[in-house]
Amino acid sequence: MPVDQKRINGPESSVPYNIYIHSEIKNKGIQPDAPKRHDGRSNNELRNIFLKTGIISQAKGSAYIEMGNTKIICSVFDPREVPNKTGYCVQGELFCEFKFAPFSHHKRKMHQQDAEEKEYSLILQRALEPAVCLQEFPNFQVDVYATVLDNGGSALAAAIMAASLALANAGVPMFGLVTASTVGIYDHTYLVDPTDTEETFCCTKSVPGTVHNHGIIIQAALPQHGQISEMFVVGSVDTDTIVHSMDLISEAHKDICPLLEQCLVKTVFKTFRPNIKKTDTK
Amino acid sequence: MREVPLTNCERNFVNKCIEEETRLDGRRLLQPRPVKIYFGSKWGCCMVSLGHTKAIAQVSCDIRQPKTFRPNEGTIYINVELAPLAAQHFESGRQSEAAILISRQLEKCFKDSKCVDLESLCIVADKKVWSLRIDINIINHDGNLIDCASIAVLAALMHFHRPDVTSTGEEIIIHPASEKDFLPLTLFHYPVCVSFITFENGNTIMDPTYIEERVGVAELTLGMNSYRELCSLHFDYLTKTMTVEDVISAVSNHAANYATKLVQDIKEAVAKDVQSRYKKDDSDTSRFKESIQTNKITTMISDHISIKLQKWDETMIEDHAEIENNNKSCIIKHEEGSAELISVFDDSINKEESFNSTYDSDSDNQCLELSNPEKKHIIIDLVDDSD
Amino acid sequence: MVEEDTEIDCVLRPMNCEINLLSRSDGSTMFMQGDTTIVAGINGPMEVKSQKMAYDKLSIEVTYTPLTGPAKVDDRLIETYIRESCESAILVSLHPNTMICINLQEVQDSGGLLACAINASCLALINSGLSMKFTIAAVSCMIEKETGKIIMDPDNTQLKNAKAEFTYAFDSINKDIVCCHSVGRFSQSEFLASVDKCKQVSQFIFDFYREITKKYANTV
Amino acid sequence: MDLQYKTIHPVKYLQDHLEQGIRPDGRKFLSFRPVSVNVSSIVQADSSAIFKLGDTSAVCGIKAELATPKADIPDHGYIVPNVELSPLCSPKFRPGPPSEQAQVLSKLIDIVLSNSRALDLKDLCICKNKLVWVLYCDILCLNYNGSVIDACIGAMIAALKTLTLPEINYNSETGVIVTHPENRKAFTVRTLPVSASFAIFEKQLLLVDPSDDEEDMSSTRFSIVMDDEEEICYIHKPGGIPISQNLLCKGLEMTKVRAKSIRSVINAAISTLNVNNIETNSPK
Repeated sequence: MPVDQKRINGPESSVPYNIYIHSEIKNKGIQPDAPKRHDGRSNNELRNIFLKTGIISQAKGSAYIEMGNTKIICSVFDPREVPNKTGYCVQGELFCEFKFAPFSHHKRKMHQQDAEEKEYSLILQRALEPAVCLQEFPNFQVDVYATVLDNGGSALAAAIMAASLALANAGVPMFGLVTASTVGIYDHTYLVDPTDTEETFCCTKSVPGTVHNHGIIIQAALPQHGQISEMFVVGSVDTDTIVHSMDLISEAHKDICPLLEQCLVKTVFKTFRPNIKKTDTK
Repeated sequence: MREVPLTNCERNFVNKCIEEETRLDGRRLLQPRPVKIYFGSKWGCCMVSLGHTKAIAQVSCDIRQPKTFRPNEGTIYINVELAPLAAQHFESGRQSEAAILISRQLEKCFKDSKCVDLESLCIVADKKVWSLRIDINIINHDGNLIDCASIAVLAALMHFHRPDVTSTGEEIIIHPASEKDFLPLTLFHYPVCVSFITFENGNTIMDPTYIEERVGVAELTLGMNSYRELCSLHFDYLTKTMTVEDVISAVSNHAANYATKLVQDIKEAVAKDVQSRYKKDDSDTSRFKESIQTNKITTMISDHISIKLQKWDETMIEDHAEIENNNKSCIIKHEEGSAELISVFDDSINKEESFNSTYDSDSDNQCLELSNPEKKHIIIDLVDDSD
Repeated sequence: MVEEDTEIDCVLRPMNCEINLLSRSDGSTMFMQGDTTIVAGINGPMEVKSQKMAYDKLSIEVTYTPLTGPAKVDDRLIETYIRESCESAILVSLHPNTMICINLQEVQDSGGLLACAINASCLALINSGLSMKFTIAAVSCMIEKETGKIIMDPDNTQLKNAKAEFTYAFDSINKDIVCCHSVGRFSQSEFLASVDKCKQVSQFIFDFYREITKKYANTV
Repeated sequence: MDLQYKTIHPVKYLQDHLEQGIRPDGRKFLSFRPVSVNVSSIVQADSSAIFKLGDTSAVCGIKAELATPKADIPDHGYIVPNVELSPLCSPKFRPGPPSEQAQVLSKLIDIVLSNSRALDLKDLCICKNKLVWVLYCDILCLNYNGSVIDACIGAMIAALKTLTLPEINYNSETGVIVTHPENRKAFTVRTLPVSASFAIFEKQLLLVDPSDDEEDMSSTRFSIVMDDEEEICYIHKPGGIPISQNLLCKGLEMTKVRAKSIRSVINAAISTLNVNNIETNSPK
């Protein structure tokens, strides 16, 4: 690999220390039959969600989301002309960039976008596009940047929600809000909103022949219209499982959507009555 | 910036000159420009000028792991840099096609012809070998970059001395110059490149200048060593319209003679500089300073300047201690490993604003508390709730 | 640190230069301070790429090429210093919508490279005939580790026992500080003392500029 | 009305404010923005810190890895600071390789680290010639609103100060490496360098802690980095209009006061964390 001349470089190769941890000390993954999950949730439970808009003053719109340990920051900028484009385009474009911060992952991420991040960028774009009134800004593109500061699982779903909030915060015309959620499947266990360890467990730990169903389903939807905007499946799952997990996900969407709405309402209140909270700030 | 196109006037003029067997700078067709070599104070650094074309070469070395298929050989890497300094149409940053072409030709000439004894660069087989890196920077482009670069590479390689190492099984010790004298590289033979350009009328010239390179229709570069052996050959039609008669046989003899003479000159120059270094004699070497001619109107040579400075007087500085320190501030600690510094102004308006912008109260948060409704969230800006 | 006598002797390394040595640049110089050598070339004012265009002033592009190895992050810092320093000296509003390129090549480094690079680019600018508000002269100095003495224009061997190293550039009119770069830790009084000394020394570099320009301007 | 004026005539907007002796964000010329520091909030990083300077915010995460040392300095570890000015933080930046500005910023941070000698690279040595720590300090700017270097240095120093490294056993005979993740040892940071930025306008008007707009329209800028003992670690003035020595002195005095308060904020943030950790860790 050629050396990146635009950064300060360390040694040619280095290894994370985690690989030398004694295997007995490493936690033994997930017991599928246990009544409670590692963090004390039941299988259908979502983690706490914290949302905040307007966190980046330099951006047109921005949002910050926290789901358990997952922390994502997202910003949206003014529409600008699509670069290197000849001819008129009736619809505007969304440009999405999804990035893991180098320190956000169990294993250090490289600075350049890797294949996974590029794929996620594309999914993010496809999940958001149906919700944005693209015909409102022909020949222009809106840039959406999402950065994962800390990956505690379900990062893509969280990024989709943060991005949709940021778009709304930026005043980009939209048909509705986009919510997204993740289900991890292992055999007959459905883990809603999995953490990163659960995600890796669902993706990799399958002994051939013993378990048929394992994988992750991410679904983005416009719950206000009852529409699905993007669906992303990894692993091998049969159709019944998909149907069942769809039910789970739509339940989750119903829970999440009011939160996004509330958050936006708060933002609006704050804009018009900025003095309202002065009394209760100490 | 794009290269300025050549005018028809210039083209016709150059073509006509060549037809009449004269050249713009008054040379004969097969006469090269004068070569000057200056060495720097470090080993393996030299500046070569071939007429107005100027190049700087520097050889450096470090210890690396060898390639797996050649475990007992050192490595050579040749890098040619065509910066905008040489000519404005070169771009900095990425390697242009021209730079790749030159470095490939040099690689053929020096690396593939095995002129450097790579086995002597091995320290511990399969573990540690010397890796040579030759950087060639062109500083002025007046045609025939390849010849100039090859002279610079050869001179730099002959001049270069590497530190001595001792291997004690596991560890290796690199000796600084004060402990053990540096060692020169072993060269098996001494190749240089000689270039020719053929014109529309069939005349071939040696050592073309920039304008001649642009008018010519075919170029030929021969890598020759002092034993009249061919190390590399590059032939290219610059325009697709002409067929050129057999130039190679016509000029190769001349090239070989010139190469022998050139290598002899380089050897002498290197030997002179190296000898004077061994004698620790600074008077008679072609250092960079020597490239500046004393009598020219555009040059200036000065000697050490001795200066008497006024003593620095501490009282000169006005006392700035009276900087008004009225920005009182207080530190607020929050539970989750965070703290804030907030200025307390006398001005009440400012106070409210500053509070509002930095501190958002808990009422901003919306928490979906399915699992643990009792848990209280204290969230300040970006705060974690991990533990 | 403060010595008893009112005058302190110091020695600058010999400055040598050749201007107009490159045939392909509009202004060029090879500048040596002791063994530290820089070749600088100026091209322009000329057409500018659209993304870098400034409608109200001349834009300046600096390329610095190190002697060995590929371009690194370090070189970008030198480029920034030179670009911003030269921008203050050149009358940028005289040439709107155009750019100049300042190209620098390190030839040899034996201490005080940044100062040498700034001086070389200033001399090349003078040679290129661009209108300037003032000229700039950069001076480097160091503080010796044991004695705390300030040594002007140190070379590599002296720098080995340096506690701190400074590079300052001054303008020719008020002798105010144009740019400032430091290496190592030092106290405030050491800093002020070094500024003061370098300020006095800068006059000799301005004199050198004047000498060389006088020499060839007579025949032009 | 205010906003339109600003968009149409940004230079005059700022000048009008400055003539009235106040800055567009309501600060006086010599007042700094409020600071907030948060440490160890990122779970996946070995240590992390978020540093906010008014709107400007930077997050630094440190990942520690193992590598073999360089042959010429076999007992030195590596520290690799990199600043990312991603397009997320300001419309000024575009996706792609780091801009020149980001490269310069990374280099400045690197210089400050080595100048201040805040950490001894020998502390990162596990086994001479064989195994050392590499600290990848990645600093991500989240909101680019001026004086970013101050925020970056603040975030990095706070992160380094809270860094703990697991115990590593290296068997030099067999070359076997074993990590003990439960025994984490704190890493010594010898000093806390703090940076302060200044902008100068015409007629030698000094503004401290400039915002992005102020930086853009200023005639020159400089930054001063100072450590615990009030020794100067770095003075960075890349160019711009010449300024008198007196202004630099004024900057130095201001930095002294500022550095003290920022150090106490960082220490305060860390102190709250430690108390918290002990409380939460003891039941486990």
